[in-house]
Formats: sequence, C-alpha cells, structure tokens
Amino acid sequence: MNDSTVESVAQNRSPEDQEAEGGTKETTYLEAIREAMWEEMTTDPTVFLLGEDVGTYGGAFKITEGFLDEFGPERIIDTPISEAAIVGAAIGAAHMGFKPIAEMQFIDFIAPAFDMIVNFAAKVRYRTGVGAPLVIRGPCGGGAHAGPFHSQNVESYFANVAGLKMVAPATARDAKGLLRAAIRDPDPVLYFEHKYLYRRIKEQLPIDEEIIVPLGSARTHRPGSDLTIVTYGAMVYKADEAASRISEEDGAELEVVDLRTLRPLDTSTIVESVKRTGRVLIVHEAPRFGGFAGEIASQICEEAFEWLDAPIRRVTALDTPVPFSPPLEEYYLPQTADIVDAARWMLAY
Amino acid sequence: MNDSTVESVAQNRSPEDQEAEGGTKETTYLEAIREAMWEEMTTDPTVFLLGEDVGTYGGAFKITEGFLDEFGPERIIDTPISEAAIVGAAIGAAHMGFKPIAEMQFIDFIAPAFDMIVNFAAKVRYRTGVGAPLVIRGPCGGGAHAGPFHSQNVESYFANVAGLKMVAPATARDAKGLLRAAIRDPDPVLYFEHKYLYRRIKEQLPIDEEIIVPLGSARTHRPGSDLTIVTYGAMVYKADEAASRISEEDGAELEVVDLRTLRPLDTSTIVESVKRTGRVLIVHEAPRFGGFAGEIASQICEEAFEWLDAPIRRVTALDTPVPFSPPLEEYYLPQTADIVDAARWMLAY
Amino acid sequence: MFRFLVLSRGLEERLEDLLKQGQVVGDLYDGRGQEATVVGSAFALEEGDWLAPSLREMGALLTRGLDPRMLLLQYLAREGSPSAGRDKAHHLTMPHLGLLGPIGPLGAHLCVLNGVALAFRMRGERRVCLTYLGDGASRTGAAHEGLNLAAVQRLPLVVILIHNRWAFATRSDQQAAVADWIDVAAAYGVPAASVDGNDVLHVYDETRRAVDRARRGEGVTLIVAETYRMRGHAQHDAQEYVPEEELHEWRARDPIDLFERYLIDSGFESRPSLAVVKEAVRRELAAAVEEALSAPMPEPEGARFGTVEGEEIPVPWTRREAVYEDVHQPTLRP
Amino acid sequence: MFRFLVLSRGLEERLEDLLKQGQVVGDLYDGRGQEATVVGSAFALEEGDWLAPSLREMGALLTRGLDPRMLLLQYLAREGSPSAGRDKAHHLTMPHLGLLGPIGPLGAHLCVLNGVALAFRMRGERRVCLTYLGDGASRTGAAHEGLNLAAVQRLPLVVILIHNRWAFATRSDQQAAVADWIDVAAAYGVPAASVDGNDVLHVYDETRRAVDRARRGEGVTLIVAETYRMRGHAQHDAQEYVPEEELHEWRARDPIDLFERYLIDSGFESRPSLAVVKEAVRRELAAAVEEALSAPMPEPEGARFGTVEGEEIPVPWTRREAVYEDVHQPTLRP
Ligand SMILES: Cc1ncc(C[n+]2csc(CCOP(=O)(O)OP(=O)(O)O)c2C)c(N)n1
Ligand SMILES: Cc1ncc(C[n+]2csc(CCOP(=O)(O)OP(=O)(O)O)c2C)c(N)n1
Ligand SMILES: [Mg+2]
Ligand SMILES: [Mg+2]
Repeated sequence: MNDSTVESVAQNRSPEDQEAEGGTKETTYLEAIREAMWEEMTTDPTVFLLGEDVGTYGGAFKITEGFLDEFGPERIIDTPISEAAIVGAAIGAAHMGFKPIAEMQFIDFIAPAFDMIVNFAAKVRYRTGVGAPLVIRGPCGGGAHAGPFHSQNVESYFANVAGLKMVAPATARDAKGLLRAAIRDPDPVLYFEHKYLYRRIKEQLPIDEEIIVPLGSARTHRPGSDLTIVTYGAMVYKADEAASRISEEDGAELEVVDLRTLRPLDTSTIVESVKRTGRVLIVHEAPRFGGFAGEIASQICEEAFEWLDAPIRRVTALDTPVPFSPPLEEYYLPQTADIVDAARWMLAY
Repeated sequence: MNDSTVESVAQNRSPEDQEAEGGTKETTYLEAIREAMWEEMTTDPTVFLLGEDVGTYGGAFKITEGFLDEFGPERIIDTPISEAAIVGAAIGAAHMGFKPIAEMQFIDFIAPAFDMIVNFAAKVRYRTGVGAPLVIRGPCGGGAHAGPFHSQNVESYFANVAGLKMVAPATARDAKGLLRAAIRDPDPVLYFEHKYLYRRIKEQLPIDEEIIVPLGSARTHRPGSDLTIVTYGAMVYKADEAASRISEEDGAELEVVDLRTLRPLDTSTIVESVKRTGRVLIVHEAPRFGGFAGEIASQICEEAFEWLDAPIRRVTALDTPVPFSPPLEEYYLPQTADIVDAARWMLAY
Repeated sequence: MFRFLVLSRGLEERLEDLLKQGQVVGDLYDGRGQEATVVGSAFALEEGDWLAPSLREMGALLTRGLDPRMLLLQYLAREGSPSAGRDKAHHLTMPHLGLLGPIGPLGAHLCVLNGVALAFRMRGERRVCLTYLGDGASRTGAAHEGLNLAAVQRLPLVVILIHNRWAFATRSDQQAAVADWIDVAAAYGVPAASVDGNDVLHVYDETRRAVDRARRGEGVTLIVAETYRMRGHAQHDAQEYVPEEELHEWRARDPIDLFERYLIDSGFESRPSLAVVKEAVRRELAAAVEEALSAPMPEPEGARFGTVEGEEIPVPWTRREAVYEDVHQPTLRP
Repeated sequence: MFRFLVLSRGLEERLEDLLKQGQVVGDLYDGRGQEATVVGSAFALEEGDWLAPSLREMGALLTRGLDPRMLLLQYLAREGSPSAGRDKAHHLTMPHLGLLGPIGPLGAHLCVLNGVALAFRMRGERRVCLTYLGDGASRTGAAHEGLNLAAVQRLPLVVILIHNRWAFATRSDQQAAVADWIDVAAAYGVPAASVDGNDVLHVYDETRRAVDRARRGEGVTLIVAETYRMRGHAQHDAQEYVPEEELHEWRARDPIDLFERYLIDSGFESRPSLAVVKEAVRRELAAAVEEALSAPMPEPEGARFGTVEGEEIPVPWTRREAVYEDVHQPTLRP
C-alpha cells in the first residue's frame, strides 16, 4: 500500500461526502480528531483534556495545538509523565459530571495505566452504580517505523474487559463522528487513532453538518457478494485495495466491513454480511494469536455456522513485537498481497 | 459442583498416579505448588522467590511457609507493595542467569505490573536476544466469594502478547510438574494457580518420581467420542462432572481436553480430538467476549472446519466483573448444568 | 466524635462475631486501634467535601454519615446493600455522601480522588478531598503518581498516611527505608505534619489546618498518623509475627480509652454520660445487626447488572427457557 | 574522558546529518549539552558494573565501551546492528558490556536494573549498577517503585537524576512541585548529592563516591545532575517553547568547552593535543558513518526472530509457496 493509494481510496470512499448540501472542507484524519475535540469543548464546558504535553506543545502530533490558548490551563492540563494518574484523575472528574479526555502520548503508554482502566474505570459502574464517562485516546498502529514501543495495537489487552467500549476509526468522518460520540458516551471509551492515517487520509467533510457516528455500529465500506472481509483501522485501506485488485483481476466482489467500534461489536452487520457471502476473512494489524479476530470468528461460528462455505480465516501481523527496521516492519505487517492471496484461497475453496 | 465431587474426580483422574512404583503421598494442589518451588530451590541455587509477604508470613495462602527459614532472606524476598518493581527485579535477575519466581498476592494485582510484563519481559528476547527466564505466579479464579478484585482470570490480557507463556494447571500433578517446567523454562511464564482448587484437590502423587510436565502440551482428561470439551483450570472439574452426567443420562461420551498450557497452545491435541468427535464446546471461567475461547475457536475453524458437525460454542462467565455475593457469583460463573445443556444442544444438532 | 469512635469499634466487633458465625462473606480487614486517626481526620471535613478510604477506615465512613446498617449489609453481601451484593465492604462510591470507594489494588483511589478535586476546582467550588494511604500502599506506583499530580496541580487534597507499622506481615521498615515517614512529603514538595494517630483531637486539629489550607487553594498536605494495627491483617491472620510487647504498648494507648479519659479528666463529659453514648451505640448496632441478618440475599439474576449504561447482560444461552427447542433453529441455513 | 565527550557530541552531530539525509530511521532523541553528566558518571564505573540509560545517554554508552559503529547501525536500522534492526537506538541489552537497554515506557529500566543488582548480591560480587532517570521519568510509578525497592534492599545502585529542566515540552516545575530535586531522595531514605551536570569532573567525583559506597554494600545514592537539554525533545521538535535566554545562558556553559578550558588552564593538556583528539574522533566517526551507510538493511525474514527460545515464527500462510495448491488440501475432510 503506498500513500497515494490510501488517499485516493479515502477520497472516493464515502458517498455521504458527496451528498453534503452545504460546503465541504478537505479534512485530514488528524484534523477530524482535532475538530471533534474542539467542537465538543466549545459546546460543552464539562469536556476537558489532560495528558502529557497536550498544552504548551499541542500534543506530540500537534493535534491540540492552540487548545491551551483557547480553553486555558484549567481545561487543557499538561500533566507529569504519569499515565495512571492521568486516567485516575479522568475517572474522578467523570464521576463528578465532567467528560474528560485523557490523552496517551502513544497508545503503547496505556500499559502503565492498565490497572486504572481495567480495575477502576471498567468496573466502577457495575460495582457502585456510578458511571465514568471518559475517553482515553492515543495514536496506535504501525507503518511509521517507530519500533516496538510506539507502534502497538492494544485492543486485545482490553477485549475481555466488560465495562469498556473500544473504537478504532478508519476514515476522517468516523474519526470525527466517533470521537464526538465517545465524548458524549456515559461510559469509558478507549479511542484508538491510527497514526499512519493522521495525515494520509483526507476527505471532504461537510462544514455545517454535525457529524456524530454512534458507537457500536459497523460500516459497510465496500459492498460485495462473494466474500466478507471484516476489519478495522488502517487495514480497511489494505482490504479495500485487495478488493479492487480481486474485482479487476478475478471478477469477484469482496465486501469490506469496517467495524469502527470493537466493543460493543456490531455482530448483526457482520452476520448479515457473512450470510450473504458465505465466506469471511478477518484482517487485523495486531498479531494473530489471541488477537481480536478470535472473538469475531467465535461469534460468526455461533450465529452463521451453517452459512459458511469456507473456513473462517485470518490475516494478521506476525506473532512478535513490532520490529523497527522498515523491511522487517513491512514483513511483520499484513499487506495487501496477503489479503489478496487469502481471498483467492477462500474463493477457490 | 460441590467439594466432594471435585475431590473424587481428582482422585480418580490420573492413571499415572496408580502406576507409581514407589510410595505415594496425598498431595493437595497447594502442596504441589509448594513442593515444586521447594524442590527447585533446593536443587538449583539460582531459583529465588520475591513478592509481598512471601517470607515472614509464608504468603497469603501459606504456600511458602517455612521457606524463609530454609532459604534465607537473600532468596526469599519480602518486598514492598510494588508489583511493577517485583516483576522488574525478576526480569533483571533473570538476565543475569537467575530463575526468579515473582509472586502476585492475588493474580488480579498483576495489573499494575502489566507494562513491565508486556513491554519488558515479553519483548526483551526479540528486541535484544537476551532472555528472561522468570515465572510470575499467583492465585486466580472465582468461587471463593472474594469479589471483583480477588477472583479474576487474567489470561486474556496477555493472550495477544508474543514472548510470554501461560500455564493454568487443574490437577495437583500438573500444578507441580508445570511449575517445575516453568521455573526451568528459558522465557517468561505466567503461572495461574486456581485458588478454588488449592485445598480442594488432593491426589496421590509418587514420592520418588520427579514430576515435570512440559509446557505446551494438553492432557486428555477424559476420553470420549461424541463431543470435545476444551477447557482448563477449575472448569476441568465442571466439564468432567457434566461429562459423567451426560454419560449416565444420555449415553454419550464427552472428551475433556485440559489445555494446561494456554500459550503456546497445543493445537494438535485439540484438532485431533475435534476431528474424531466432530463437535467442540469451549469452556472457560473468564467472561465470554474477547475471552481465550476466541483463539481456540479460530484455530479449530482454520484446521478442522470440514470436520465440524455443529457450530463451535462457548460456555463462559458473564460479561461483567466477578460479583461478590454468593448467589450472584454462582450465577456469574459457568456451572456444570450449563455445560450439560450446551453439550446436549450440540449433540442434538 | 466519641460516638463515632465507639460506633466504629462496636461495628467492627459485631462484624467479627458475624464472621465467626459465617455471616460475613469473604474476609474482614478491621481498623480497630486506628479509630482516632480516621474519625479525627474525617471529622475535619465539611458537607460537600469528599473522602476516599483505603482498606480499613470504617470510622471515617461512619463519621461522614454512612449508615452502619448499610455497612452491615455490605459485609453480609445482602440485596439491600449499597452495591446490591456486587462488591464488598468499603468498596462503595456514594456521591451524596461524598464517598469515593477504593478498589482492590492499593493506591489507585488516590489518583481517582484527584479527579474529584479537579472537578471542584473547575467548578469554582471551595471543597476539599481527603484520603488515606497505608504505609504499604504509599509504595505503589499509583500512589506516587497520584500524590505528585495533586502536588503539581495544587489540588485541594489532604492525604493521611497511616503509619501503623505493618502492611500485612511486612514491617513498615521493609516497605520504605525512611527514618521518618514524614520524609515522604519532601519528594512532592508539599507541607507535612506528624500526628499522634491515637489522639483524636491531635489528628482533628492537624487535619483541620490542612483542610483549611486546601480550602483556601493552597494545595496538598500530607499528614503522617503514627498509630498501630491492633488486629491481624484480616481476620484469618493471627498476626503471630507481631511482637507481643509491641501490641501491649499500643494497647495501653487505646485511642478510645485515651479520649474517654481526656473527656472525663477535662470535665467535658462524665463517666455516666459516656456510658449513655456507649449504650446507645450498642443498642443501635444490635438492632442493625438483627435487621441486616433478616435482609435477603440478592437474587442470582442481580449479577446481570449492566457494566455500561443501559446494557442488558443477556441470560446465558444455556439457561434460556428455549435452549432445547432452539436446536436447529437459530443456526440452520434456510 | 575528553575523548568520550567529543565522541558523543560528534556522533550525535553525525546522526543529525544522517537524519536529515533520511538515513536515520524514526526519530532522534539527542543528549547534546548533557555529555558531562553522562560521561562523567559512566566513567566512575568499573569493568563488570552495569549501566542502564534512559533515553538520551549516548555518551554513557560510549564510555562503557560500546562501539560507535554499533550505535550508527542501530540508528540506521541495519542488519549488523546489535538488535539486527528489530529495535532502535539505545534499546539494547549487551551483557558483555554491562549494558541494560531501556524500553519505551519510561522508568521501567530502573526496576529491571534492580534485578541485576540483586544478582550481584546473591552471587556475592561487589559490582555496582548505575542508571539515569529524567526529571520527567522520575514521576512514573515504575521509577518510584524501583527506587523504593532498591532503597529498602540496600542494592548497589547509583541513580543519576538528570534535571535538565524539560520533559518534552513540559517544564520540570510542572513535573514536580519540589523546590530542589534533591528532595526526591528523602522519600526513599537514601543519601543524595547535587552536582553541576555540566562539570564532568564534579559529576565524576560525586558518582565515584556513590559507586564506592554502593560497592561497600552501603546501598543506593541519588545524584541530581543540574544540566540542560540543549536540543528539542527529538529532532522534529524545534523547541519554540524554550526561552532563548535560557538556551543562551546554558550555551555559555557548554560542558565540552568548560572541560577543554579547564584542561588547558590547569596545564593538563594543550590546545593542540586536544585538537589531535578531536581530529581523531572526527576521522573515526567519518569512517564509521561510511561503513554504516554501506551496511545492508536486514532481510525481511529477519522479522521472524523467535520471541521465546527455539521458537520458529512461521511464514504467514498467505506467503507460503504452496498457498494456492493448498486449497482443499489441509482442511477438506477425507
Ligand atoms: C496493588 C496491590 N498489591 C497487593 C495487595 C494486597 N494487599 C491488600 S492490603 C495489603 C497491605 C496493605 O498495607 P497498608 O497499605 O500499610 O495498609 P494497612 O493494612 O496497614 O491498613 C496488601 C499487600 C493489594 N490490595 N493491592
Ligand atoms: C510511560 C511513558 N509515557 C510517555 C512517554 C513519552 N515520552 C518519551 S520521552 C518523554 C519526556 C522525558 O522526559 P525526561 O524523563 O525528563 O527525559 P529528557 O527528555 O529530559 O531526557 C516522554 C513524555 C514515555 N516514553 N513513556
Ligand atoms: Mg500499614
Ligand atoms: Mg528532563
């Protein structure tokens, strides 16, 4: 997948984009995230942001540049390097009716806050009846040659944790709409933004329309009848590219389902698609063993077993950390060719 | 499942027990863990133990009572309440050729050490070529009315993390043999001991034989031809009980595969069994969504799809934290009746 | 104040009895011997302030207005308890009382309480947060990060570090190499004070000063309460590792006896007037115990409480009425 | 010592050039301006001691004997680098050099180094561990737990807390509310010292004392090195948030200039003799850069390095030669 492909895929993607009546604006994935926070902070005084270097610097990726000037240090809080304390403070403020956004400089650094998320944020409503409407967001994913500690996909660490929601947008529209929905959500939401897409994805987004994408609903990124690819995040573009290639070269049409929300999972969209196509390939960027694909496969087994004309298969990263050097990282990551080959294998089955 | 059932199941379980030539000794699951550490520490001076209250007190469950007197404070280290520091120190000593055992007072408290495990221990061999032969062990599991923070099963948090091994023994023999193997293993092993089994499981174990159970191999707990139950930990006993009931009442024979090691997974034993029975039910004590069953189901799909005569199904706990009050906890946990009903459903399919 | 001391002591005594009768579910971490520390400090708060216990601060919860009946129901894991049996003991968050419940892993509650303090500040409210940290709990990464963030942000927070000499079976000098626990404060640049944790008025005075400071917007204070854990870590712990002389010494400094003597010696109260308080507490507790014992256990289906708003936790498929009829129904291709 | 200062400076300059040429992969966190702190302290160790850097201690690695060519290969992500391209920069553990590599999340390395120190003690070896902690990194829970465990266990450990005024774009006074960073030590009950981090001999002397103390079995020392991060957090950071006067002031106290002047003024060295050292370093680095640039990138399959001993990471099924022929083969029931 080269960058220009990603961009053209993104631009042609969404029919909604073209439909907008008013003006549109070219918006990157990164700008979409920025705008979602800006708009929510502007309209809702209970929304505030805390994290490392989010204020003076505007965040490691400059997503919150200018926020400190606009909203002041009470609502844009530069914290010490203390992820547990960041998430903890967000939980407490959330109990009090605020809607905090806790930024992890890289999503990898969510690990030191693991206890706070899994044992405090996730369980508090069940235990005490008191909710914690917070968002924890940060850049995930590989492809940027950032090595084992700045490239991870962490969804599987939290997949088995009731009480959390998880979001992984692929498009600028969804990045914006899901973040707004996440901020408004009454419960803790982990929001995984893919750093590879930050500046590579550009879409025309309507200026006047308030974009909100409800949590828990998948999006049919590309319709098809012969095989379903279930995926999310940056892999949506590789899946789309593979689908184009198969369409051109093999004449088969792959449906690409972009999950957008991982927890709660939109099982009915997946099952409906699989029942139509009879074949399903799950693609994710995280390693294979114990990855999120397992849950998807299990649910498909449970709900669409009789409709399966081929085994459910997975295309994923290697079962290793994310290697640093570009040739290694490229080998590690699932590539469009893998998806093409997997789809062909399944179509021939 | 009442206690006497657990015990009788355990006692009749292993034909190996009866075979032992020398004398045997009644050994609880807890004693088996204790003996494994004692024997390894006695024979290998590089093995040492660190954790909270493991010395003076002998551990919250008295597993290491007497260790401090025998091995001294250099090798039985009472630490501050600092799980990250405990695991960190274990990693460093492991780099130097020691074989540390890091005890978590309850396995739930592995959460504050999550970063250290996932980002340091698991990745260090891949990144640097230097291994970290340590064991992290602690009591897991529910049924003891210990509430949301002393009852968890944490395997899924680590399932997607390459570089870790995970062990969950069900029998005293395996508790002992797997712990010895884990201590000798050249890489980080998470050892989940089920607190519900500590004193309820008693087996006759041979006195002279050196019991070592290699990591990575499942055990056919009970042979059968009509349906495979794949499970591990305390659920082995509920599965066994369900199998007995089905055998008596329905005349069908369920095979119970006790995984023992979760990572690396013994796929071939699972697949071989499923190919024979054509039906597979996965049972685990952790919540359903995103649980370890997903990986098992995916692998079965990939390798034995054509042999499946019914959908793969799961019996698991509820998708909530572990509730405290006994009636709630009982409802939360998978019960023998659930397994019986699930098996009947599948057999009728 | 005397009433809360006696109430806390009495409730923990009742709970011990109830545990022995198999009525308390799980285990019991009791705070006897430390009542002056927790009652004296909690007493310094005002309405609208928030408090978060660590693991044995029963007296603080009572002082903040939590009904002992609610606590009994919690420990007995009954339906009508604040968490309806889903969690235990002092793990309860009750906004109307300004109570933030801790979780099992120690130290985390401090970080969360910071968020409450942040909220006060963002709302322009002059309210104060107070929390407890064991000598052991102060060694967790969470406690460090939380205390540091609070200090940097000058949050309205008072931290009572309970130096009770033990963390489970580990002596406090194996928890930290400090000569004096007040040294902990230096690392965060916050003012600190040591108090005799068995002297309820001393605790109250010093906490009051810290609370006032916090309320004036002058930030965090750390108070080290020197006291002693008189019982084992939990009821199952016979604390054989504790030197008898040490217990003896501290027993002679029982916080309730000390305060009683003070009240009488200073003429504020008479022995009979205090006996009246004690008797009232005894009766209140007896009635509460009876009530709690007759309260129902939760319905099993109570386990299906939603983990997020509006969530319906489904009945497991194996427990649905129709499970057998279902066969061939949901999955067979039409 | 002078050589290592110059070597570190020179290597980081070369790396900056190489980054601009697109040769350095990823980003570059450089330690220019802090060379005296890291070289002076590392110099105080002996063979067999261990050292763990945090994120910008290039000079310490060189002083401990790491070949600059290896570092170049690491930064260029080449095949022959110590991690064969699987990890980056100073993330390398090399037992023969006594180097423990940190990981991305800050603070963790201190906890791991404790284990090395424990191993020394269990083996009865009088060896010492030394590590660095940024003012920012010291705020992590891991750093707190690690420092505390080391203090309680009286491990042979020296911690250099690098107070360089910044953690990324956050000022150190937003990291901690301490008036003086030496106060951090009090919380752990360990001796502490402050040093002028731009004065290599001062750093060396004080570290030496701490190392000797550790070697005698007297435990941990914390040394606060007062210095300044002269470059942005990483190369992408133009550090517009840094006041020019501050940079100016510190530029006037460049550690290499200071030491050069000292050596000359004190008559230990002459300007020409130092020029010879500089020229030798320049040449060594030029050759090393050339060599590194001609080193091959790793083979893609190098990604399949085992995560546990003896592990064969399989070729993904979609990349196996036989993937198409495989169809119907492995899964069709006979
Ligand atoms: C992170 C974590 N690790 C371990 C435990 C187990 N544990 C519960 S209480 C306790 C001792 C607490 O000591 P301290 O904080 O001094 O409080 P005290 O018991 O003296 O009131 C321990 C180790 C825990 N709750 N959390
Ligand atoms: C746990 C964690 N959170 C965030 C980061 C991102 N990060 C990398 S370096 C850095 C600043 C480090 O500051 P300091 O420790 O003072 O070292 P310095 O940069 O001054 O050398 C940050 C926030 C990280 N590496 N680890
Ligand atoms: Mg204590
Ligand atoms: Mg710094």
